[in-house]
Amino acid sequence: MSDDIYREIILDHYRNPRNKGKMTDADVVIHDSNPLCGDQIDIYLKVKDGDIDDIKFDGRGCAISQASASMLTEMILKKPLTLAKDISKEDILENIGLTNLGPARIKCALLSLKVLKMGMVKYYEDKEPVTAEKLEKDSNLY
Amino acid sequence: MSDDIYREIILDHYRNPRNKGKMTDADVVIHDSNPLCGDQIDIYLKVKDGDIDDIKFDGRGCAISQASASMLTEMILKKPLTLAKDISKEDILENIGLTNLGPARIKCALLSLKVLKMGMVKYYEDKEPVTAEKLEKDSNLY
Amino acid sequence: MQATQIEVNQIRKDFPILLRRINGKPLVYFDNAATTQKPSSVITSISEYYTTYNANIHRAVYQIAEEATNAFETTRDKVSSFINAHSREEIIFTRNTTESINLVAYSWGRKNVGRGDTIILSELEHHSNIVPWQILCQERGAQIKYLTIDQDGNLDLSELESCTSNNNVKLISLSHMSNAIGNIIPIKYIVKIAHSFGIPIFVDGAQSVPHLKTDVTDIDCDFLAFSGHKMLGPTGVGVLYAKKKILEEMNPFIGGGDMIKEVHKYETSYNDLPHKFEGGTPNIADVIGFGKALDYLNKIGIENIRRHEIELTKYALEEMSNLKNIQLYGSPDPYQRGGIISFNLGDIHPHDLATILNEEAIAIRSGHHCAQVLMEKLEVPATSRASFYIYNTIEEINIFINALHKAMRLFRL
Amino acid sequence: MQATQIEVNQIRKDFPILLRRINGKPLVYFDNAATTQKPSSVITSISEYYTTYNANIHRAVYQIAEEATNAFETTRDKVSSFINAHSREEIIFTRNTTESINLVAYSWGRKNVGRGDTIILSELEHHSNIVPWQILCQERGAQIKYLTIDQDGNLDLSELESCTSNNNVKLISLSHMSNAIGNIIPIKYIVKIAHSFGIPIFVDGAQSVPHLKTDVTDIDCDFLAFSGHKMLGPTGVGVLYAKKKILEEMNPFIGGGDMIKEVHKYETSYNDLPHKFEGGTPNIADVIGFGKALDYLNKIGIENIRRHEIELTKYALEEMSNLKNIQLYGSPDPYQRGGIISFNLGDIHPHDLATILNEEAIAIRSGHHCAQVLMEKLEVPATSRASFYIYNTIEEINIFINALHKAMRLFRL
Ligand SMILES: Cc1ncc(COP(=O)(O)O)c(C=O)c1O
Ligand SMILES: Cc1ncc(COP(=O)(O)O)c(C=O)c1O
Repeated sequence: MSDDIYREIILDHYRNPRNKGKMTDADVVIHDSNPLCGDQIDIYLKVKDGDIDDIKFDGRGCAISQASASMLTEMILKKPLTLAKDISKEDILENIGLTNLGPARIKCALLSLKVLKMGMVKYYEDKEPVTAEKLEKDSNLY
Repeated sequence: MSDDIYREIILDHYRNPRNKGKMTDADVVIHDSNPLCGDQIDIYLKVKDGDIDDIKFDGRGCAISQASASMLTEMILKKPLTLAKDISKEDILENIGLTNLGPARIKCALLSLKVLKMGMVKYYEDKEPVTAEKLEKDSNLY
Repeated sequence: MQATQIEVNQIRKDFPILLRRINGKPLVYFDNAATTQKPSSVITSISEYYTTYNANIHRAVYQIAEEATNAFETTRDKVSSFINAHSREEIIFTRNTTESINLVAYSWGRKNVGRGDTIILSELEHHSNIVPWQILCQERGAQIKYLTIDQDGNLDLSELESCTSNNNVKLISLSHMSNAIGNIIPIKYIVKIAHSFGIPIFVDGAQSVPHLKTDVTDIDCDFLAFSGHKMLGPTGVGVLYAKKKILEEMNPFIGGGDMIKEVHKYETSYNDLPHKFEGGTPNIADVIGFGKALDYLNKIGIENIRRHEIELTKYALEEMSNLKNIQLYGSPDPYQRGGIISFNLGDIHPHDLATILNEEAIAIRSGHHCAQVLMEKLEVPATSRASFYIYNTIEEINIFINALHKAMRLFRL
Repeated sequence: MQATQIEVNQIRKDFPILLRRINGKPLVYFDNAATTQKPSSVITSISEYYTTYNANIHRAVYQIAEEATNAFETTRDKVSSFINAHSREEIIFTRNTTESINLVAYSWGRKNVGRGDTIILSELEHHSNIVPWQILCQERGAQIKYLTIDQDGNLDLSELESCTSNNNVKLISLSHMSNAIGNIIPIKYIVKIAHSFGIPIFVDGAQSVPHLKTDVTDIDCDFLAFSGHKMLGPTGVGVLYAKKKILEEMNPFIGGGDMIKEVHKYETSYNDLPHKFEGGTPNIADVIGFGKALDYLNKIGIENIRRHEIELTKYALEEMSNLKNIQLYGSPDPYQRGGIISFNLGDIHPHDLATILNEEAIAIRSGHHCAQVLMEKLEVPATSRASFYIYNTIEEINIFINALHKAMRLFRL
């Protein structure tokens, strides 16, 4: 099974993460950590006309959390920020090709998505009150 | 076995306790309770030339604790106060005729002895510092 | 026989301790208000944990740790639905009711209670619902006020409004069912009044949750505490329920591993609910065992348990009231009380009575039942107490009544 | 073979979980610093309690309650002699090490630590020995000072005198053995220095008491905390040892049943030691089980356990240091450390390593080990940790080394 998990693509994103680093002029910066294992992710967002114009992530953690963050940034760049709320756990796990992770490791895979969703909420709360059009109430928000 | 415990003499001391009541001019008054069952005993002592000139007990509790207190007062009245430290658990249990009490009920039987011993210590500490002659260090003190 | 009636004989087979004999006689266990016995499913779940998947939880990725974490957290879900909480995050595991109350006295109390403030209790309370508030009030220069009770142990509700309308009242904390005399208080009504004055309410559910359907959403209490060991669960597990908003605003209580998000030398951020209040390695095995106890209770049905207890209590009260010299405490109405009967028999001291009953293999409690304030009110130093649960029977009550007759003979009553 | 040597194969038969298979392979349990496995005698004693004499303790006179009280209090005697305390009154049962530390931070700390005061910790501490003091210091306007460590994780003792000679130091609290890297500190020496300045010392013995002979009379520490679950005992039992004089002067912590002498409406007197600090129904079954764990440890002999662990640690360190890309933390001297090996393997993140090892049925811990201050110092976010106990073998270490090779292959190292 671990041959399954640690496929070439995961190791590649782990060792050569896309969109990794800090951003000095971000519109939103969000930090969160997984208290259970210590993984940390910062996400920086630059938003233009509701789209993610630029995204960077920074942080540390296992191959799964880092590769998953790296892949997530690729997936969302230049897309509407509100798309974040529509991305499901399953989307992420499928995207990184890991559908049979145990509950502890699933948290690693999903940390960056959680941070991105927090970032979306923060962006709209900072800029303007959350309106129904911009952000439908979605139980899937976190 | 309870036929054994609740013999006539115990019931007699329980219902007609000797030396029960308060004393207004006592030299020492000591109170203690058994936190585990709520039994309470006060002992009042009048001491003359080192002897217990008068003793009263007051309190509430089971037949065993009350009968045992009543018998103890009879046993010690007019005797030297320091005798208290020489009375052992076994003396009490034999005196009241109960040698096979369980650990919880033993505490009932011994509460008055504990209070008497505390009274002795208090008397000598109040009157004059405890000296080796008056009160040899005795591990059996409580 | 109703379809929903309890099959006591079937149930008794699930409790191995009922095979125990004392002085050659089968154990009659009537001390259920102190702690209940445990069904095999609970006992086995603990052995099973230790023999197949014992591991420290939450922070490990290997398989048995995931199994343990999963089993542990499943109990939280079960507790949450047992009391109909809004969310699993509102369920905090403690050691017992006592710790749950102290947690709130320390964390919520230190933040919200100050000089001149008042906390309202009642004369029915267990020491665990008095002492933590005394300590808090002493520290803060606040005070306690007691709602009084009448002859039958019922709360004087006429005092309630005048008490609570006082601006300084910061909390009302009441036991839903008295462990000493069994009286049940009209908690929903009291919550309503309290909330109409904006006062939060803490429910000590140690006796009620095991025996009465308890729905925190319906009752709308702000806090609820109870103990697993009084409802078929292992010793060492308590629960604190509190509304999420309140828990979020509370400071942590026990600091240490597992309740943190990030620790730095000079500052620390705390974990999300419920973990923020669960520092250190929890009582993993027993929390898992407690989950099995809840399964068992759900299977029997809490309403059926209540019905069974009312039946036992009715019968026992009838039989006991025929005894010469008996003094019965608490409400005479079996529907107004739990399966707890407190009494005194002539001048036989409760400890002596318990000793005599023990020879008949009957386990009852004697003493102040950790309710000395109530004992003072009733003007007795102690009472004897028989308390029932799902495995008790009418036949056992007959054995008990016979033993009371024996005690009267021994004491020449 | 020495007469005193540990018969591991014999011992392994006493631990039923070692028959567990994961992915078809026998479990290799190397997470003993988190919690240990339990021998059958401990597991059985818990079932036995629930199936034959389960009852609430201390306040009942019937037989099974006396049996339970007796068994519970016997464990206190066993703990007292296990650590060579002066008296059983110095042994307080808590849930775990974390609660023991918090008890002191609340009860002793609130009384003795004020504005401008200092508490000394070290960079090696577990979060449970940091967070309670941070909370205390924040509340009181006091501060924490950390003794620093060197490359190998050894305390810089040269700082000790200058730190402690400061008038404002109210307490030193140190872990005798680091749970994250295994280093053992010279606790007796430190106690001597601390006492020469009149400063009391708290020893976090969570890791040391299970593995090193611990004699509180000899060490002369003022407080000692440890957890039963890390020394073959059930979860849910911790110990606080403190000198009697100190305990007597401390205010109670958890208020409620059992810790009182008399409760009145507005004032309360507290019970004698140790009960003053044990409010509410304790974790009876598990305290009894913990007594069996101590019996087991005594039978094996703590010195033999230590010898066995040194042997395993020596072998593992040798084998591991041959691995390409390995980074080992802590003292290189197996006599200066416990059976805890913390490491990193190339750029494989510890969680990934633990996942890979889990497929070989090897349970190791990965992460910050509740020691983020230490991780910051070591400049790593996380490490992998293998930790040993009496039932581990050289063969298991070989399996572990092979699995490390497999991980390197998977990560193309
Ligand atoms: C050194 C040290 N201190 C404290 C603790 C906390 O122990 P517990 O989780 O049993 O409270 C641990 C256990 O991880 C430890 O290793
Ligand atoms: C009403 C009530 N409150 C609190 C408690 C304390 O419960 P525990 O000892 O489990 O903390 C009890 C149990 O005796 C009780 O009956």
